[in-house]
Amino acid sequence: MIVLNGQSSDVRPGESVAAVLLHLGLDEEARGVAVAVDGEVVPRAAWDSFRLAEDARVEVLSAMQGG
Amino acid sequence: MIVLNGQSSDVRPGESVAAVLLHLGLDEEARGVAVAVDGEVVPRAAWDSFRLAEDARVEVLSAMQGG
Amino acid sequence: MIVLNGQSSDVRPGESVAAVLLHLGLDEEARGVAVAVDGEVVPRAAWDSFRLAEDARVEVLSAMQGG
Amino acid sequence: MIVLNGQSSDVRPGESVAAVLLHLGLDEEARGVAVAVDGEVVPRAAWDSFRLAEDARVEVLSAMQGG
Amino acid sequence: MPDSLSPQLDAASTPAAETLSIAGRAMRSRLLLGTGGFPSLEVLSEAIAASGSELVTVALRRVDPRARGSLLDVLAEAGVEVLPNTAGCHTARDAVLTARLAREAFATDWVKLEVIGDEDTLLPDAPELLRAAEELVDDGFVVLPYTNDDPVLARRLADAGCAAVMPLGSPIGSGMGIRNPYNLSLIRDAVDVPVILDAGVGTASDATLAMELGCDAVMAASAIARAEDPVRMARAMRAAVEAGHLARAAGRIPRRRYATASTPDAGLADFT
Amino acid sequence: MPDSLSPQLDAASTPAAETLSIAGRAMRSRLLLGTGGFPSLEVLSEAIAASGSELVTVALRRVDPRARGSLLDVLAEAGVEVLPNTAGCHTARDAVLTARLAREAFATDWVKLEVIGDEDTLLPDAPELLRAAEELVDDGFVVLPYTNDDPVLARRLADAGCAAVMPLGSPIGSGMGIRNPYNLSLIRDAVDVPVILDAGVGTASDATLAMELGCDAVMAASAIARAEDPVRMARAMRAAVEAGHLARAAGRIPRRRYATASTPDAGLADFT
Amino acid sequence: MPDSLSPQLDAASTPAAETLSIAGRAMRSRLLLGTGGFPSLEVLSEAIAASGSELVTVALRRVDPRARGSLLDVLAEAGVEVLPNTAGCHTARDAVLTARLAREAFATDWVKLEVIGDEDTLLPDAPELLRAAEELVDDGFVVLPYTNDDPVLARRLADAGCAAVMPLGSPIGSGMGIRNPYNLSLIRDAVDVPVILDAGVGTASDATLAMELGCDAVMAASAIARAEDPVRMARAMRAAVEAGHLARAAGRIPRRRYATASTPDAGLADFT
Amino acid sequence: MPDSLSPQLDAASTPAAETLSIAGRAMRSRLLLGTGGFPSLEVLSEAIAASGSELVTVALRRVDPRARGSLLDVLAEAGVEVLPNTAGCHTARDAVLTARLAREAFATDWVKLEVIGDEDTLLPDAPELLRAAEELVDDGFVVLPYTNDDPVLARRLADAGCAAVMPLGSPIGSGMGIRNPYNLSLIRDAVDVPVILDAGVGTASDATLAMELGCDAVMAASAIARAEDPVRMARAMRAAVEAGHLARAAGRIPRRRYATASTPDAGLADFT
Repeated sequence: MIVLNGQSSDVRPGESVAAVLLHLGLDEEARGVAVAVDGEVVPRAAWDSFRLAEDARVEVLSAMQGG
Repeated sequence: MIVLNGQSSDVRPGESVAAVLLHLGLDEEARGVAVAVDGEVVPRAAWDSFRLAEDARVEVLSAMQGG
Repeated sequence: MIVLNGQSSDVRPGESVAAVLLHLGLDEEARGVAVAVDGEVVPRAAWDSFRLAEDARVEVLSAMQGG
Repeated sequence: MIVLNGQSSDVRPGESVAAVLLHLGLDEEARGVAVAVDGEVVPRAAWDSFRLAEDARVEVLSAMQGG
Repeated sequence: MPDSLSPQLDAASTPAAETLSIAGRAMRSRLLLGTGGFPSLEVLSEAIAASGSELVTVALRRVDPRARGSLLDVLAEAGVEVLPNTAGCHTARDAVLTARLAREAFATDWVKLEVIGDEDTLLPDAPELLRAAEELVDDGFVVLPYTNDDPVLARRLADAGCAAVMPLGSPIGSGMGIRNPYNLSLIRDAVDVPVILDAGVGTASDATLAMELGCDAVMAASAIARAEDPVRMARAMRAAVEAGHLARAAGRIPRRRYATASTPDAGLADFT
Repeated sequence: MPDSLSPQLDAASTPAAETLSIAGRAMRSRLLLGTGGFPSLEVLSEAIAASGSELVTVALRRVDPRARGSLLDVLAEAGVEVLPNTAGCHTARDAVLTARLAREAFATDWVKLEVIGDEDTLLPDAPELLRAAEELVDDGFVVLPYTNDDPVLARRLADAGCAAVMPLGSPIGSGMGIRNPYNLSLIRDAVDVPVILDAGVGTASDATLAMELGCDAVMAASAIARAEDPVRMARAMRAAVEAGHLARAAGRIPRRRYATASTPDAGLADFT
Repeated sequence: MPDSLSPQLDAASTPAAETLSIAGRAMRSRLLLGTGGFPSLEVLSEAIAASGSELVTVALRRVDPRARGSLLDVLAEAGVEVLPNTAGCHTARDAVLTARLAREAFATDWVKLEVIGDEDTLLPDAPELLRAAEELVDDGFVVLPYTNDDPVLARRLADAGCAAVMPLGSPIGSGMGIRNPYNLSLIRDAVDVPVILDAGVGTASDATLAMELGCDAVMAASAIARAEDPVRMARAMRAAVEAGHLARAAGRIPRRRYATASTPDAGLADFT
Repeated sequence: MPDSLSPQLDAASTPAAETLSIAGRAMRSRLLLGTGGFPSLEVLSEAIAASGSELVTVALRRVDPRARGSLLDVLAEAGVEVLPNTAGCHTARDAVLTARLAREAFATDWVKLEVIGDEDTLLPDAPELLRAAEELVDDGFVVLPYTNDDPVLARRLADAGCAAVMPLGSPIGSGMGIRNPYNLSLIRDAVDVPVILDAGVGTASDATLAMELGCDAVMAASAIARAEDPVRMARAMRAAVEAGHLARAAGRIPRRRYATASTPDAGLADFT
C-alpha cells in the first residue's frame, strides 16, 4: 500500500508521480513543488516516467511560511 | 481623649507614662521599650514624672524583627 | 583694581559696563553676550548706566561649544 | 638516523628502548615516564625487547606542570 | 506592571507619538546634540544636519576675542534651538547665576541644569541639583536637569516643576552606555515629564536601548563629536533613536528561556 | 587587535560597504526576513516592504491542498529572493535531502542549512551540521549554515566552503538577544565570509549591537512576525541595522572608567 | 588607578584586614544579618550561629502584648550586637525621632539610618537621608546610612561624619544582586569609611562579588531569612563573604580577550 | 522547569550531596586544581593544601633531564589523584595517543581530554573532540572532556560515555569568568553526569556563580597559580565553591522587579 505524505492512499502501484500530483490537484506546471519517493528526490523531469512501486512512500512538498 | 499606639484608650489625662506602661503590662524595668508623646521622646527617667495632657498621642515601642 | 575675566585690567573705576565691552571689542548689539559684576547679573539694559566700583570683578561671557 | 625527542641523537639502530632511557639517565623503574616510537605507544613491558629501526622517531615523555 | 527582571519587558506597546513635546515645544527629532568636542565648526554644522537634531546645547564661557559669535551663527544657519547648559558649576548658586546669564545672553529661559559633585566622574550632586532646580523653576526657567539614575531624585525633580529629566546612563564622555537599564525603566515609570538619556552614550545601540527602555529622547555629545567620523555617527544616532522609538511602540516579543520554532513542524516530511 | 574585554571596542572603523555581497549576489539591504509566524500574508507583504529586505526564508512542507502557491506569489510580487531552509531536520541526511528538494521546488541552489540537536532549545548539532555543509557544498549549493556561537565551528564551516555563517545570538524565537557578544566578535575575526546574526533577536537594539560587533547582516523572524505591530517592528529593524552598520564604520569612542568633559573648563567664570 | 571598565580589575591587592572596624568597634565577621522574615525565632537563632554575624538589625514597632522581649533574649543569647534601623520612615524628622527612641530602648547610639523615598522600590530619598544623617551625627549617633549607589551622595554622607556607608546593590528584598558594580567600585574609591553592601543580595555570589569590588562587609536579610533553607543559606553567605574578601586580597589575574595557556607547549611531543 | 531568563532562578533546591562522585570515585572537594603556572613547586604544594583539592591535572611533555620526577613526588606527598590532560593536541589522533601514553606513565585510565581548535582562544574543536572522546571511551578510559558551552555537544559527549563534561566559562587563562551563564544552566539540565566548570575562572565569584548555576565542581588553574598570592586565592576558591554549592542547595529567593520589605510596616509608629 502506497503512503502519500504520511497517510495511506488509494494510489495504486505502477502509477506515475505525475498521476499522484493530479490526485492532489496539482498539474505538472505547479510552481514550488518537489517530490521524494522512498527518501530520494524525483526530479520534475521524471514525474511522468517514474512509476511507484508497491509500498512506496511518497512525499509531495511545497513552500510554507517559515524560519 | 488620649490615643495610645494609634488607638483610643481609657487612659485619663494626668496619668503618668509609667501608669500607661502598666496598662500594657510593662513595668519600668521592661527592656527594649521606648516611649514618645506627641512626637517627642520621653526618657525612661521621666516615665514617672511625665503626666499626659488632654488629647496626648502616646507611642510605646519595642523591638521587632526587621531589616 | 578691577578684575576682568579673572585678570587684572586697566579698566578704571567709574567706567560703565558698556565701556568695558568696548575694551573687549564688543558693542552693545553683540549677540550672545552676558555680563556679571561681583557675582550678580548686569542686564543688557543696564550696561550703559552701571558704573564699576573699585575692585569690581567683571565677567563677560559668551557662547562656547559645550555639553 | 634516530630522532630522540625531536633532536638527532647518537642512538644506533637495533638498540632497545631501555637503552635509550639509559642515555637519558632513566632506568626501567623510572616513574611517570612513557615512550612512543613512530607515533605508537611502547608499553613499559616492551622496553627491553623493542628494538629501534633505522630513522625511528622516539618520544620519551614525563609529567610536567600543566592545565 | 509585570513583575519583570528585564526592563525592556516592561516596554508595553504605546502609540509612538509623532513629536516630542517639552514645555509645550514640539520637536520631530528625538535626538539632542551637544556642540562640544567637534574638530571644527564645519563638521559640527554637517553633523547637526545629519543628526536631524532641533535642540543643541551650548556653554557659557569668558569671551574669547579671537573666536566670537560664529558658533551662534552656525546654529542659526542650522535652524536649531539653543539649550544653554551650566557645565562646570559645582554649587546651586553658581548654576543659578549661570542660568540667569545664559538667559541674558541667548534670550531663552530654557536651561540644561548641571551641578557637578565630583571631578573624576562628573556625577551630579543630588541635593544641590534639587535646590538649584527649585530656585530656577520659581524664577520661571524651563529646567532640564542632568541627574543620576536615581528614580526617587528624578521624581522629586519632576515634582519640583522641571520640564524634563535627563538621567545619565554612565559618566559624561565615558562611552560606557547604560550601566543600569533597570533604573532607567523605573525613572520612566516614576515621572510624567519627558525622560531624556543624557551622558554615557557611546554608540548607536546605547541610544536604541534607551528608547526601548522608554526614554522620550537621547542626548549625544562626545559619542558623535569625538567619533572617528562624526557626521557618519550622527546619521547612525539618528537612525538608532528612530529604531528604538519604533521598537518600543511596536511591542517586542517576550523573552523566553527556551526556543519557539519560527517554522512549525506541522507538515514536516518523513524521509525514514 | 587591542586586548580588549569589550567586543565593541574591537569595532575598528571600516569603510561601510554600500552593499552586502553573498556568493557574488549584491544586496542593498542587510536585513534578512523569516516568513514564519505572521498573522496573515497581507501583514507579511507589508512587513517585507517596511523591512526593505531582499532575501527571505521559506520552509518546505507537505502540500496543503487548502492553501497552495500564494506564499510564493506574495514573495514574487514583493520582488524578494527566496532562501529555503531545512528547519525541522535533525540529521545531516534529512537536511541534505531537504535542500535538494528545495532546489527542485524553488529553482535555487541557495539554502539556509539547519540541523537541530535539541528540541527545547533548537540549538544546532555541530558535527552533523558540518557534515551536511560539506556534502551540500560538494553538491554545488550556496550554503548558509545556522550555527551556534562557537568561533571554531564557524571557521570550519567557512573553510568547508559555506558562503556565509549564521551564528545565533540566543535560541530561535527566545528573544533573548545576544547572550555572548564576545563570541560574535571572535567569529567576526575568525572568518572572511559574511557573518549574519541568526536567531535570538528580540528587539531593535539587538540588531544594532550585532552590526556594531561586526556582523554583515541580521536575520529576524519571530522578532518581527510575532511583535504586537509587525510592520512597525519591521521598520524599526530596518533602522536598527542601518544604525549599527553606520556606527561601526563611524568608529565609536573608547570606553573609559572615568568621565571626559564634553564642555571644557577653560574660560569658566569665577563668581566667588 | 587603571582606566578600567571592569570594576573588579581595580581590586588592587590589599592586605586582608583580619577584622572589620566600624567606629572603633572591631568585628571578626564581615556579614551583617537582618532579623526580619525568618519563619521563627528558633530558625533565626540557628541562622545567626551559622552566619557567624556579630551585628544584627532590629526594628522599632508598637508594643505587641502577645510577643514581648523574646527577640532581644534570642539576640542576647547569641551574643550579637543590636543595630536598630529606622525602616518605614519617609522623612528626616521621623527617622531622627525613631533613632532617638531606639537609643532609649536599646541603649545604643548606633543606628542603621533608612529614609525611604518610594513605596514600590523602597529606594532612599537622597536629600532627606543626608539631612537626617547630619542631624544624627550632630546628636552623637554612630550613623550607618542605607543609601543608593551614587558615589557623590556616599562621599557627602561620609563627609558628614557617618561611620560607614551602606549602598544598595538593588532594591530591598528584590534579590537582583548588584545592578551596577561599577558604581560600587566608585563608592569604594570615594570614601575612607567602611562600605557595606546593603539590599539586593539574592544569593552567595552576590556577596562574593561585593567583597571583590572592595566592600568591607555585606548585609543580608531576605536572602537568608526567606531562602528555602535559611540556616544553610547563612552558612553559604558566611563562606561567600570570606571568599570574596580573600580573593580581593589575593590579587586576581587580569581579564584578557584571548587565552593564556595554562600548559606551556614547550616540550610538546611530535607524533607526526 | 520555570520559563526563566535568569539561569540561577532555575537553581531548584536540591539536597547538597556531601561528596562529588565521578566514575564511582567519591571526593569531598569540589575544586579541581591545575598545576601549571605556579611560581614554584613549594607554592604549588601550599596551594594544593589550601585548596583542599583531591584531583589535580598534569601534562605530558618530553623528559627534561634537569627537573625529573619531583612534580609527582609533590603530588604524592599531597595525597592527591593525578588527572593527566592532553593539552596542546589539535587532532583526535594526537589526543588519543597522548591519553594512552599518560595511562602508561601515570597508571591511570582517567584523562582530561583537550582537543584545541584555535591558537588564539584555545577553544575546543567540537567534531574532533567528540571523535576522540568516543575512541577513548571505547578503549576503557574515564574521559573528562574540556568542551565549549554548547549544550548539544555536552549531551553528545555524555551520551558517548564521558564520565563528566567540563564546559568552559571563557577562554583558558582569560579570567573573563562565565560569559554565558544561560548555556551553563542548559548544560546542567542536558546531562546526568557531573558538570565541571573548566577555564575562564578569574576570581572567587566566578566559582560561586558556577556552583549556583548547577555545576558539580569547578576547575581552577591560572586563577590560582597566577594570582598575586596563589595560596590565599586557593583558600578563596575553596570557600567560593563551598558557598555556591550551599547556596544552590539552600534555595535562593526569587528575583523581583520591585522591593519586598524586610521590615514590615505593621505596628509602625505614627509621629504626626
